[in-house]
This record gives sequence, structure tokens and C-alpha cells, in this order.
Amino acid sequence: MMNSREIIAKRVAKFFKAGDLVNLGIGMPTIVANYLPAEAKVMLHSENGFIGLGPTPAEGEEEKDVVNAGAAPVTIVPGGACFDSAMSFALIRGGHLAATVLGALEVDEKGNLANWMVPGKMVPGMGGAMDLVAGARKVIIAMEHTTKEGNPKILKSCSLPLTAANEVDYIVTELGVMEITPEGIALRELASGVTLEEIQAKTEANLIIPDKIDIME
Amino acid sequence: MMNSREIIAKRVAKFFKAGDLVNLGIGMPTIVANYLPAEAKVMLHSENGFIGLGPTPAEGEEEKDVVNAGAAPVTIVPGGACFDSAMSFALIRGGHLAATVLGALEVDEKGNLANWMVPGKMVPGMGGAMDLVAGARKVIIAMEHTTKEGNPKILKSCSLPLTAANEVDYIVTELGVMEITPEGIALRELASGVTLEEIQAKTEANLIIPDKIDIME
Amino acid sequence: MSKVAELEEALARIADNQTIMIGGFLGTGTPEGLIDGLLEKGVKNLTLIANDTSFVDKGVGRLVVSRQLKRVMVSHIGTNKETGRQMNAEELEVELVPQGTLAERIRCGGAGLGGVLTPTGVGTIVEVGKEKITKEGKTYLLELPLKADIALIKAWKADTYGNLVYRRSARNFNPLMAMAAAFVIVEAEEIVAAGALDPDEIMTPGAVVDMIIKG
Amino acid sequence: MSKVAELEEALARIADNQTIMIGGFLGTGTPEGLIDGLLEKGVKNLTLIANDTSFVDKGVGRLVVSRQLKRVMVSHIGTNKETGRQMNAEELEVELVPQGTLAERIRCGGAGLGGVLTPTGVGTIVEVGKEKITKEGKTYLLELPLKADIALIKAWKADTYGNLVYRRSARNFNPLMAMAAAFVIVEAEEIVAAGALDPDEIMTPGAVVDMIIKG
Repeated sequence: MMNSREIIAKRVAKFFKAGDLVNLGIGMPTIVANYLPAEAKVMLHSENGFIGLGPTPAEGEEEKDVVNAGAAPVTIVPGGACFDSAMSFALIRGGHLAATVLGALEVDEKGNLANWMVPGKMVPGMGGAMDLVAGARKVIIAMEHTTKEGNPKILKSCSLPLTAANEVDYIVTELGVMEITPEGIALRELASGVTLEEIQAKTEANLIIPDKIDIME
Repeated sequence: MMNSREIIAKRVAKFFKAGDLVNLGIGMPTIVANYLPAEAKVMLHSENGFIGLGPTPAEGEEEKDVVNAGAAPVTIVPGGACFDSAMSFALIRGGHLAATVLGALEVDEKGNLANWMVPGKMVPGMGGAMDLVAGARKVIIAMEHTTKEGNPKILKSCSLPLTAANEVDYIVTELGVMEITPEGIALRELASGVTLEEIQAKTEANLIIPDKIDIME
Repeated sequence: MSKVAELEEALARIADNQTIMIGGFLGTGTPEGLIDGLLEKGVKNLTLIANDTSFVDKGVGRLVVSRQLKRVMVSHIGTNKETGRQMNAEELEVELVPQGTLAERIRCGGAGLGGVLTPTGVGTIVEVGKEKITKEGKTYLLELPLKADIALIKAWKADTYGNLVYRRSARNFNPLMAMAAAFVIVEAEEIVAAGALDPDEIMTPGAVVDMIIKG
Repeated sequence: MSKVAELEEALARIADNQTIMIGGFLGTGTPEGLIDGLLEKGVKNLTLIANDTSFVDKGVGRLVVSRQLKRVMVSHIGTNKETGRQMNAEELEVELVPQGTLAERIRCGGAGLGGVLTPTGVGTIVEVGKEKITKEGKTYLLELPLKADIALIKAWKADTYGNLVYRRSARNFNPLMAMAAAFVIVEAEEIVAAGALDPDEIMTPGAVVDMIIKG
């Protein structure tokens, strides 16, 4: 049986179509790559300077200059291209990315996202996240539905410093798929065995429940 | 005996030292290249996208993609590099050019330059001239001292639409070398056989005559 | 997922009244095959964004002569007498833009930037109607982004995914325009398999290219 | 006119209190030999502009540990615990800049631009103290240029004139910083004769490079 992270990654992968250029954030979003079928022909953008992010190389075949944005050895697939940081972010900001997939500390019903700092505790810096969220055509949040302590992360209003305002389009958790609409957060898909009551209980924002809700797969 | 254009070009060439990156405008400034000694190691910038502008190729050895900003076949010297138009003008605007050499319709004592249009008559467009004059560390005007009709081109105040305001540093004509200073136009060198009276008579702006004036060579 | 197509498929994307960016500098680095196609198709009232209007018989200059343009935004028209004639006769709108400013405005369009501050044009007629901003004692013009419906790009080599390599001074505005249009059509002298180009020699990533024709 | 020099000559250009840009992304594409030199020379109170503060034992991260920095402008410090510790202890000033904004600000510095409008950071604490400009209904922050006294650049290949080629993801901020500093020092893995590189493979033109050391 798949764990939560795998369930989320598998579902996120279905957002993409052939030819899409996608950036996967560090951490859970990275796992999405494992669920992209080869025939999907999705190209992955690595913000440190290339398109065509490929799998981890075999041991002993690492190249010091071929690493991902987390400094881990990777490969570049055929058709990949390298560039400098200005070009990397021109692609991001200029709307050339079909989507970015990022984790979150908090998301709210206005599409606000907080994922880069907890004042007084964790201040790693925003890295490329603010540009990714402001620039990608679709912003998909991939995260576990609640904190480790079971507290909601999908809120009426974010309390942490924002990464970007009004930019999130979708939230995918192990419980379901939600879309941010002008009216609020609409539930689009529910994971098998999860009830409407359960997902709402674990969500601070009021979920809009349309007539038709698909099963998340 | 050298003609006016050759006298001017030869003198302008002496402004440069080894390692300087220089842009020579279309027309008379182009002739300056003929007077740059090889040991000077001056590199020429071609605004259409490369550094290392070299001489005209031998007949039959032209390459369709190696042309200057006037679309004439040229060569690229060893050590030359190609780039796009944004980079070409980043080099220009960013102060990476030691100097630009341009012709002029009018220059005035405030360092204003007019060389890109005559309303109702000649409107070719500014091309790269406005960026060159705004961006190069030194702006050198290379031109015949008067119009074909004998009218002054070095004025108290330009009457034609400006290419840039307060940017000209030096003017080199067949009669002498002048520097634009905060006080006005100072005569630095006088061509052999030319009198102070003659050069002033052909100049509308009042020339500042310092104690020491060199002979222009 | 090859993006290689026939000229007819490319021309099907181009319609009257579009804004079109076309690469090239006095014709060098201009996709002449696509210009041939535009002439044959006869699309009208185009707004052209290009470095210049080239010569009457070369590159985008031919579209001036064929009267398919309503408006041009260029840095230079002096090499094409017909552009000046149509401008003076008020048959063609001409907006002259300093070359470096034109490059930056197109770059802004492709890079999601809302504008850029440049010293170029301050104190000249170029500043008319523009916002002036002074920072640390120096005055700049706020220049705004340019985008297009279509970009027509000339490459030396393309792979089937659309990764591009340009040659020498034929690069010029091509990489900038390839970023700034809703639909990007490339005419390549040579088309190779995806993976045949070294990732470091690629000047425009294929992700921004929509269609490739052999030129 | 070769620009090739010894490490000592390069270090002689670097002094206390300078602003230094150093290429690299979590250490990849950072000139480690020049960092070794800075550690040995012990210059102090530097302002560092870089993508990140790398790791405690790699790249610019080592300069954090050695306490040679007064201030850093970076997009990320999460991989170097010592940066966070010094920041919280108020021993080091840290200005966090979104990565794309950092790239554009450095590019502005090198390109003679007075600033750039970016949507990144609008509605976040990044906008505090910055001018906001709205164009066509979209709000942007006006971000200002960054320049440095010195840039330390890592290249894969350099020719003796200073033309540079970078490799894969080691390119990152290097070409931008090479344009934005008063004095540019390159550490190259391989140094070749001027003319040995193809003009089209060069990523930074030698005209902006002042000194090259073998790394």
C-alpha cells in the first residue's frame, strides 16, 4: 500500500500533459517525478539552471557540475538545455512553466501560500519559491493535509509570512484534491474511504462541496 | 597626403590603450580601425552581436552570418565572442565600452549630440546610437569641422533633436581636438598649419584656449 | 513529441492584425522562408516588431514593400526607402525605439518583468510620454514590456524538441523574441534529433518553441 | 595581452570592507581556490552577494564559518546552520532576496539599467520599503541594481583574453556577476589560447574579465 506522500505524488503527476515544462520543489514534490510516465514527455525545470532534470545517476557516474537545486547528483535527459540564473528565472517569471509543485506550511482560501519561514524559528530564505509561485501558470501545492500534530494547514487566512498572495490554484493532499476559486476552496476529488465530514474536520477553511466529486486516484 | 577623414581617424585611434573595448559607428568612425596598430590590442564591439570585429574578408571568403552593423561582410578576430542583442547592449549601457566613436550633425558646448534625424527630411532612426552615447565610458565625436556648405557643426546649442544630452567627451575634427568640460569646449590640440582664429571662426561655440595646446598628429 | 512541421502548418497560425516579432538585423538572422510564406499568404495589417526594416528586397523589408504592415516598432528604417516613404505618406505607423531599449523591452515581455529603467533616451524625444524615475541622482526612463502573438525565429540548428543554436551575428534578437511570443515558429537550417545538441551549446531552450520548419 | 595571473596577484585586489559577488549555487560553480585564498588572507568585514551561503564546509559557506563576512545578500541560508546562528546572534546581517530578483538585480548592475519591475514578492514582506508600480492592472516591485567591487567567478574553460565557458549547472550566477563588478577574477579549470574557443560557445566575453587564475 502506498503511503501519503506516494498517494499525493501519484495524483499530482496526472495534472501534466505532453510538452509541459514543470518545476518540482525540494522534498515531497520531487517524488512526483517517479510517477510521470515516460510517454507523458513532461520536461522538468531545475531552477539552478537547466531543463531536462533526469534521474539520479548510477553510483560512480555522478558529475560534479550536474546537480539539482538541492545539490544532489542528477542527470540531464536527451533534449535538455542549460542556462544561467537570469534565464532560469525568466522562464519561471515569464509564464513558460506549465506548473510548479511546492510544499506548504499553510495555504488559505484566497490562494495565499506560506512556505518559507516561521519567524523566530525557521528562516531558511525563500530561494526561488517566491518567483515560482508568482510566475508559473499553475501553482499546485502538494502536502499532507494536516501538521504532524494534526492541526489544519488549509486555513481561512494564513498566519505565517506569505510566499505569494492569491497565486495557488490546486491543493493535493492524501485526503483529496482542492481547487482555489474566487468563491473559496472547492473540493474536486476525495480519496477512497475518506468522508466529507473527515476532510472538512481537518480543514479550517470551509470547503465548497459541488454536486459532483470524483474519486482521487 | 592624408585627407580630412584620414587625419581624423588617425588621431582618434590614439585615444585607445591595450585591452580597451571600443565601438566604432558606421561611416567615418569605421576608418579608425585602419589606424589601430596591431600591438594596441584594442577589441572592437559590433552592436549587432559580437566582440572582435576584424577586417573585410578576402573575396569569396565571406560568411553570410558574419557581418557588421551595416550588413557588410567582416571577420571575427581570434578571441572574439558572439552574443544576442540584449547582451550586446548590456555591454554598451553597462559601461563596459571604453569608448564609442560616432559622427555628428551637431554637437554643442554642453556635450549634447544630435546625429540621428533631421525633422521632415531624414529620419533613419537612432539604431544603437542613443544607447552607445548614454553608455560608453567615453564618447568621442569624429567629424569634419563644418558642413559641406561651411557652416559650423560645433554650436552653442544643438537645434536638431538630440541623440543624448551632456554625454560627449571629445570632438576630433581635421582642425583639432576639443574636450567638453563643465566650463565649455576646451581646445586641446590644433592641427599643423591651423590658426586659433581659423578654428574659432569655424566654430559657433566659444572655444576655451588653455595656455598649452598640443599639435594634433 | 517532435515539433517539426510543414510551412503550411506554420502559416495557418498567422492571421491578419496580429503582432509579430521577426528576428534579424538588416536581414541577417531572418527566416526568409517564413517571409516568403507570409508574402504568398498575403496576411494584412500586421504589427511588426523587429530591429529594423532591412532592405526592400531582403528580410522583413519585403513585407514593407508588399504593404502587409500597419505598424512597425523598430530601431532603424534608414536602409529601406519604402518605409520612410510610407511613413511620410501616413500609410504606415512607425515607432522608433533605441536598439538597446527594444532588446530590453522584448526581454521584459519574455521574462515576466513589468518594465525596466534605462538611461537611454533621457533628454531626447524618446522620453516624451514616458515615466521618468530618478535613483541615486541619475534619471531613467521606465520602458514597458513588449509581447507578440507570433515570433518568427531563424536558427542555425534545431533539435526536434525545439532547442536552438544560432550562428555568429545571426543570433541578434532571435533568442529574445523566442521568449516573448504566444506562439513561436522557428526556421532552422538544420534539424537534428533531440539529444544531438550538447545542453551547454543550446541558446534557446526547446520548451519555449512551438513549431519548427526546415529553412 | 594575457590576463592569466597567480593566486597572490588576485588576492592583492581584495581588501577589507569590499562588496564581493561570488558565483555558485550551493557550492556548485564556486571558485574554491579563491575561497581558500580569502581564508588564508583573512580579509574581514566583507559584504557577500551570492545565491546562498552553501554548506559550512563548501564554497562561500566557509567564509561564514571563518567570520569574514559583515553582511550577506542571498536567497537562501537554510543549508548552512552557522549563517542562521550568526544572524540570530546579530553577528551577521542577512538580507534575503528572492532568487529571480537577485539574478535580475545583478543583471541590472552589469547592464547599466536603473532597476526592474518584478511581480515576485508582491504581497509579502519582500515588498516592505520598496516602491510599488502598477501597470495594466498588475502590481510590481521596483527592484534596484546590485554592483560589487570584486566578482569571483568559476569557469570551466577560459582563454587567455578572459572569454569563458561554464559547464552544466555550474553556470548559474557566474555570467551575471562577471558583468556587475569593478574587478572580475576568474578561476578556470582549463586555460586555453585566445582563439581556441569558438565565438559561439563563449558565455562571458573576455572584455569584462580582468584576471584569470588556474583552478
